[in-house]
Amino acid sequence: MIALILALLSGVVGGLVVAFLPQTKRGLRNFIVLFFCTCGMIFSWGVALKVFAGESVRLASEFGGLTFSLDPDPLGMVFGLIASTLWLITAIYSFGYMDGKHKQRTYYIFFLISLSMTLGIAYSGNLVALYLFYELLTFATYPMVIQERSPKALKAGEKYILYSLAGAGAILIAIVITYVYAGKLDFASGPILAGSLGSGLGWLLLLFISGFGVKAAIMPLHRWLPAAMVAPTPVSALLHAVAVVYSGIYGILRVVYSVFGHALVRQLGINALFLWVAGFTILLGVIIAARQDVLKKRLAYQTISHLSYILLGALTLQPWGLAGAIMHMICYPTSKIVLFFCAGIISEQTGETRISRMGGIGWLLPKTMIAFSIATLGMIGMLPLNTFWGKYYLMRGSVAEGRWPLALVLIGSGIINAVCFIPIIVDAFKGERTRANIEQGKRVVFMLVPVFLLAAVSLITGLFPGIVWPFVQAVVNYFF
Amino acid sequence: MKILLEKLIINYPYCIAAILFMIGGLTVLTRSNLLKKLLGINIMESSIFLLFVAGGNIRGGAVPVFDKANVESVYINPLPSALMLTGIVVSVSVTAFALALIIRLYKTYGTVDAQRIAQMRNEVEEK
Amino acid sequence: MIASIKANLPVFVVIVPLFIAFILLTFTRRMRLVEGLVIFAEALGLVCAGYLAYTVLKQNGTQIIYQLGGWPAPWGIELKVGSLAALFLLIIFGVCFPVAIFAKGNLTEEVGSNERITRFYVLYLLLGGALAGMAVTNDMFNIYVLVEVATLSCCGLVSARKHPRAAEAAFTYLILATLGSALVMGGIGFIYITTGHLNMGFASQELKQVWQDNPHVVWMAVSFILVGFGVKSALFPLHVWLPDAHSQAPTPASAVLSGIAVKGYLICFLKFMYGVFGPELMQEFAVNRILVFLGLVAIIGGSLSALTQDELKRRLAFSTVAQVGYIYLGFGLMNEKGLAGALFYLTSHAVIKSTLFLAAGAILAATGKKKISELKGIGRKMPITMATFTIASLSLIGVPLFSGFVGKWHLLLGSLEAGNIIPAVIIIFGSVLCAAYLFPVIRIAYFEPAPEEEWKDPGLSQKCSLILLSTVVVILGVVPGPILELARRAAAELLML
Amino acid sequence: MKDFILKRVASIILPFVFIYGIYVILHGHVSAGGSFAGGIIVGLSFIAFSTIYGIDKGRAKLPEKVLIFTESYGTLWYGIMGMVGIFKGVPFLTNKLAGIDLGVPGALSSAGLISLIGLGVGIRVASTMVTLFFIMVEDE
Repeated sequence: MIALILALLSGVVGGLVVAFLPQTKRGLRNFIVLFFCTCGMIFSWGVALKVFAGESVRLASEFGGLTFSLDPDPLGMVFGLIASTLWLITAIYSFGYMDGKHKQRTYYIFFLISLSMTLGIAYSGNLVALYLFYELLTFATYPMVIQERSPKALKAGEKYILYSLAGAGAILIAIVITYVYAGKLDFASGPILAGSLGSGLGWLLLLFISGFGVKAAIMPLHRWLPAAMVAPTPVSALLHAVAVVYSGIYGILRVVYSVFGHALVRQLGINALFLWVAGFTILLGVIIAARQDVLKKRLAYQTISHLSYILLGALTLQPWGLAGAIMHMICYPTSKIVLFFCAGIISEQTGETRISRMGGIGWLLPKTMIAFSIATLGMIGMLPLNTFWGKYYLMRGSVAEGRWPLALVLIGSGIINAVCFIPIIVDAFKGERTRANIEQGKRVVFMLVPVFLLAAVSLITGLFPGIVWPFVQAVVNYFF
Repeated sequence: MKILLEKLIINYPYCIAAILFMIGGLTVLTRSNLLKKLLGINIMESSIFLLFVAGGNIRGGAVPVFDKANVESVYINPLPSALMLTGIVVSVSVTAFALALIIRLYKTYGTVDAQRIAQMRNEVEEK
Repeated sequence: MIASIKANLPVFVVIVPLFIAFILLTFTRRMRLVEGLVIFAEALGLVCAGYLAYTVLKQNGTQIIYQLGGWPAPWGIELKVGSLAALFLLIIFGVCFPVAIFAKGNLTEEVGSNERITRFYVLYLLLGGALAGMAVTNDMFNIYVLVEVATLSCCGLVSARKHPRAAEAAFTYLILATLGSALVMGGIGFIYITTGHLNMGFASQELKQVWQDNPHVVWMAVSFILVGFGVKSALFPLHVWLPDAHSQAPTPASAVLSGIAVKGYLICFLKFMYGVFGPELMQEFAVNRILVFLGLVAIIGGSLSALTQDELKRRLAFSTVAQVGYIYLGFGLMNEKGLAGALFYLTSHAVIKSTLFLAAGAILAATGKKKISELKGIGRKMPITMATFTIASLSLIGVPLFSGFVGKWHLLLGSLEAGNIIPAVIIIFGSVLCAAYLFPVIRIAYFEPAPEEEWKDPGLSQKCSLILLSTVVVILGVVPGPILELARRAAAELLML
Repeated sequence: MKDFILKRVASIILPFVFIYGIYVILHGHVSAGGSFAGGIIVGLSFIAFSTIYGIDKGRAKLPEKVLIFTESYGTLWYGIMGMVGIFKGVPFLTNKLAGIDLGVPGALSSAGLISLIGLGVGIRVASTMVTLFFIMVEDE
């Protein structure tokens, strides 16, 4: 219980501490950021131990006539662990990347606050709390999107806020409908709407999914994500490849498994629609990605594609599919963040953001490009990297559901991913090895350590998927 | 038709009230002279006073002052008239206040025409 | 002694501000005494209102009835303090008191000499007393007179600013508001002619029996009152006077005008619609559907107009138009949740909008910049003012844990209970638009580089008042319990009639 | 205004107008008219005086201080009369129930508090009319 509160508060408290710190004390500030991120992670693990041991960690209080409750279950815990761990790693990368940039203090304040909000989403025990943190996360991440303060950034920020608020609005309506319908909003006691059947429920599910789909960047609702790539790289990596978009994905998983329950969704029979939307997004996202020249944009569209992997797995409504979804949820960031981080290093060290001008860059930044290559394999979904397992379970799930074309979609997406990224690597090591290595200095060390850490993690978990499997199993057992 | 006309004639105070109300409303909304707008408001309020007082009237009723020597059976309802006295007071204060405002505007702009005032104000703001 | 004060509280809340207002002019020379008296009057009103609300909550449903002059209801004037009146009294004094603190020592620049300031305060107290009277009275003609007193005080408050534009705005306001009150008086006249009663309870009972004899007259009464109060409370197509009046008034006046004056007319409208005509007649004449429709139009129209304004105070004024739409929407839903939501929304908007206007006024006074685009970096220079502005904006947008969310939540519940999803969608769309017009202000204030000029937070009493109001905003969001309970009971009372 | 005849006539008539106004105020509860009408008559007598003899002389007769005083305390008088009921333990503005002798109907000293309240209202109305007149006429 205390660990839960501390995990939630560490970000906000850290943010406040940073806010009151003089701007000149960089070293102290970095230490504080690191400290509070570590706190968040440690306490999350503390909560996780209890939750996976089967204990209930519930915290509820009534505000404004509504009960807000925190009650992490295995799914929430997995999300919380991913978020808090990656937050720590990104913090280290930020120390390198943000060094010498302006508005650092604002950045770190909201960086820490966003941690709290993300954990809040993960641990929320009912829809009201989920909505609260979901809304707050939007506001907490907004300042980071407009970090550059350029007109382009401001415009992207506006887009981000309006898209998110509109999505949150749809969710609010859906929550109210659910409340009117079922009279309760807690996740803990099984699916909220289980056993009820009405003609409107399909629409309700559609409303929920389109609401959360904004943050999850499902295809017609994805426009804000490429625009938001004007943010600094750590933000793009953490928030727009993982935390924020995962909050949308997490919301959809919650809706499908905790609000409706997989049995009811199957009964409604509209999961097929969403499956095709997800499949469509997977293919189209990666195809658009292949046409982008700006590296970060390519990564952004690829994110859109990969997020739908998780959706696809979840919406097969099969244990294997869900296992694949969770597996992908855990494994995918380890590769994706590496790619983003590498893109950040490239643009910082060489000033290059366009792929067409990245020829021979491998000689300038050899370590970076090696990590980039490893992560690329991960994106394609090849052994020995961990994303292979996620993809494998996903395919198994879709075949079990009797929708084998989706398995083909996944394979096709892997091939297009390869088309997307292999040329970059080939180009990077083309030509004469004339130019000098510029991977030097303290900044680069700070940036490279997280990159290799994550690459190592993806290799190790790829070789020994048994490390991750207990978490996946816990979630699947919880829902099936 | 005949019944309608009869009704109209019997209820002539109400008809006059309606006509006055329309005249007043039209004056308020269409005239741009501030004084005329004020007059329109006054006409409108008078029409409502008429409505009230007519509502309290009883044909052939006596003045509602108690008189021992001459006890009548039917008195006119005095309440609407009393209420309208209050209404008139309110109307007077509105008029007084509006006149004060008009004087202030006239001193600033030298005109009591709403459109010209708006024009002059826009010119000042553009500068 | 105490017992007799308690027994006479319903009349005290009205006459204390009024009589203090009347003697205020004799103290023109001593400004501190004047300011002290005003704050004292509002504080006293707040205490009385608080005690009344407490009594009403404790008594569980019974209403306090007070017969002026000892005459019983059909003959005499009756004051009735139920949940609705208690709630509105709390709102009036809960807003007037902090605003009076804000006004302390801060009016010279906008209003002028001490004498003018004293007159401003006289009108300020008159407005408070008139609104309190509207809340408690149960007599229709009383409502008309008090509405007129409030209107005149409002116009006086607007014209108190020295700028000639203020006089122009006040004149437009005066003409349209008087048009509105003429309509209201006409409506009352029709009701009186039909029923022979001025007491709302008796008129309502009588109306239920006789309305079918003269349905056209009753229909006229309904439409006169709808349009009359619609003009006064700035229902969307009839709102033309509001942006000018509210943005040209001196800062404390803008706060009370947007915060409570408009709400007073809304409460009166509610009393007429539910208290006199009753839900059945409303349905008969389709008033509820008209209200929902107009509310939706107001939300969208007001928000879109607000988006196009670059002047901060005007943007806030248009936002009031949009928010009034939410309240009308709730009134038209005709169920307990929707009505309670509308009343709670009314409460929270009263506090939020006064905070916003006060903060905007403080910024205007410190910087002299009217336009939003000129307020770059103001958040750094005036941290407290901008922090309160941000809290209030978030609440207006409807972020959970702030008061706006609770109101919106109940409105959503109400509209879904009424079996209609369109209002729910529009409510949400409205809050997205609200974010679209308030968020840029916050962004410009915090995230854009500040110019060199030396801008500072306002003085101590202004800061106190801003902090007080924003605390209320947060408290209403976190523990809305008693207020929400009052709103619920008020809704139940209104629907029972 | 330098009109000799007007001034002479006014000097004869205006005192009576004033007295008549007072009469109407005091008889408000027993006959037609009342404190409002009477107050207006009183106020008009002063307004006529100021128009005929000049604003300055009018001002000298009724300085602003006096006007503010009568305006404020005329209304307060109403309140105090209303409070009589409260002190006696009955509602605000109560007349008979507060134990006040109502006298013989039709007589001048009848109707208890009503005549007293009427006095306050009359004073207030008169001074308000004069104030309004001065505000309109004078430059700011």
